[in-house]
Amino acid sequence: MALALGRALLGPSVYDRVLAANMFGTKTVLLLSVIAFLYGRPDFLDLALAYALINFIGVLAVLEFIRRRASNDTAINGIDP
Amino acid sequence: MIVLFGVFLLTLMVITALAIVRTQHLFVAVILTGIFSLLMAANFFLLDAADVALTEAAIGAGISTVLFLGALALTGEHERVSSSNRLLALSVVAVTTLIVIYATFDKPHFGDPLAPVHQHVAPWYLERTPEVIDIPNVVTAVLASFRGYDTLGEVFVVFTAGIGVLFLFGARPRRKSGSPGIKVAEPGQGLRHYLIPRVVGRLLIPFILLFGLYVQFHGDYGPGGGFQAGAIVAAAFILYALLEGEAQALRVLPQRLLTGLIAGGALLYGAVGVAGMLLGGNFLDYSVLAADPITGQHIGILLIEAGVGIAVTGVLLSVFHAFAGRRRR
Amino acid sequence: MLLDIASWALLSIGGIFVFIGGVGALRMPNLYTRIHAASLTDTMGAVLIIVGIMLQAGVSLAAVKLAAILLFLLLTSPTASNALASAALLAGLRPGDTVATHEEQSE
Amino acid sequence: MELLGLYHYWVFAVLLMIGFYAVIAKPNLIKKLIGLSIFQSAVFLLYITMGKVDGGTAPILQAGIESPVFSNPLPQVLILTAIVVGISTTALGLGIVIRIKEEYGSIDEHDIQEVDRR
Repeated sequence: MALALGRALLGPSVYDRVLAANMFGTKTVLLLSVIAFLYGRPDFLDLALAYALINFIGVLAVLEFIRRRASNDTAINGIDP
Repeated sequence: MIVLFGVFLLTLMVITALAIVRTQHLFVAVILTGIFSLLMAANFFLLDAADVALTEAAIGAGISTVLFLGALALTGEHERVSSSNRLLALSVVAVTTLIVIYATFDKPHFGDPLAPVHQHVAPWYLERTPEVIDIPNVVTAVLASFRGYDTLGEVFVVFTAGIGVLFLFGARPRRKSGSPGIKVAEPGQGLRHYLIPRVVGRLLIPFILLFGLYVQFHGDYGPGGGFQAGAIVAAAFILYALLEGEAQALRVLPQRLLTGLIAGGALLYGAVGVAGMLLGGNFLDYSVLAADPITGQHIGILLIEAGVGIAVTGVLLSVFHAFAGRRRR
Repeated sequence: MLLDIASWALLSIGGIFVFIGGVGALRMPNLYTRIHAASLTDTMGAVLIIVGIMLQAGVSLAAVKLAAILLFLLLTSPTASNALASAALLAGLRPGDTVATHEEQSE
Repeated sequence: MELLGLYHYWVFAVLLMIGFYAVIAKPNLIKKLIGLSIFQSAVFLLYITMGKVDGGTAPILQAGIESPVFSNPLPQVLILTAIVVGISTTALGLGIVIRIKEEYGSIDEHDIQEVDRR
């Protein structure tokens, strides 16, 4: 499959990286479902399910971190609103 | 075709790892670690290790990221460049790499069924599992029954780590100035003002918990078991804490209860072993738990996995709360 | 047979969508347009690929699991994109900027 | 195909050494921990790779699987528990780092040595 986009993970800014991580998670889910079927073992779809749920938590944690940083210290982030 | 795919994934992994080490920005490094872990899990899946892939997914992509971010929030996220002895380190690393690669030439080729690893105990496990334990997932059988001692040890390592973190943070910080001993000074209100994530997140939490229970009790038949389930359940509560704020999550599942969970899980494991002894078997021999040895094995594995799951949930959540409740100073 | 063809067609169209999404995420000039491109993967690509596999699976437990995966993906991915965009906005990244230098600024 | 036979091991070696480099050359303690977890992952990869058998499938017995060849379950068991243990020990390490930051005001090993010398 077209996972050539893994290269997107080298994107320029912090948010791009979060975006890439999220996208990567989605792609891993798709990939796993496809491979599970190529192997002919559909009971492994549990894995893909787990990824779909867990990846979300990771992204939300990142956002919470950003929010905290934005509200707490203004020194590090040079471009405050 | 699958092998080529694996090679592709591995190459991406090397690139990601290089990027992780090179970046000066620790926050970026942590996000890349998440991606690295996803790649790793996909690789495990390709290598037929479904259980391991599930564990890596539950731990690596979610909880590990959360913990590292929690630590970063407390310590600052920038790395200073230092050119101290980089050349020396590089040369050491290069020499060691060459030695290790030289050593690989003696290794059996990838996927070789005649490799020495596959000759010794593994066929025995594969053969005996249906008759002695009679559950389909050999990994669970080996984990909980054949090698129960190992797993007991692992659970106690996890237990000790959890207790260690609690000890580290239990000590009151003595600061020259500043108010002493305020634990949760900033009432983290979480992502409350993000409406959409909050609604969707609340919708998802019950499903994640349900899925965790499914993984826990389906571990005999498919990929799953106590370690994975513990991580998934912990992830669900972490999501709750992220959405509703630290204090609310602690109200739902207070720290005292968590400590109880840690100890209770480890104790349950030990108790099952002792119960086997009292009933006339060996330590961690489940065959005596019921009249029929195979039923006994089933009961034993179920209880053991429950103990593992409880302990892992307790430890991961305690660590999370310990990090998140700490204030940056 | 017909089902097979339909399923492979869906799979390849989904693959193309995922690919376009990836190219977009790589080539678009700033964060918000990149999110736009990436969400293409999350929605169209995911739906097509998973429906394609569902056709292969037929009516079984696997199809139900796939439906659950699809449901969760459709719930979580756009939410994550939305939260990401609002976080970026909160941190002061304006939609108009070309953010080539953003990393240096936040160092 | 012959050439690819050892590729997994090479990747293992390279990852191992990337992690090692981060541990010995980076002064930042959190970076060291990240390096340690890469190192750890490399070892996991080695074990799982050794467990793979050509044409095998995951060691979950099931009616209706045509190939009776299963990959080796033993490394999988070891790694499964090792991952969870790994995250616990990493958490402990992070805890220590946070305490160090609180006491020394820095997580850079040069600074810490500086403070200690005083």
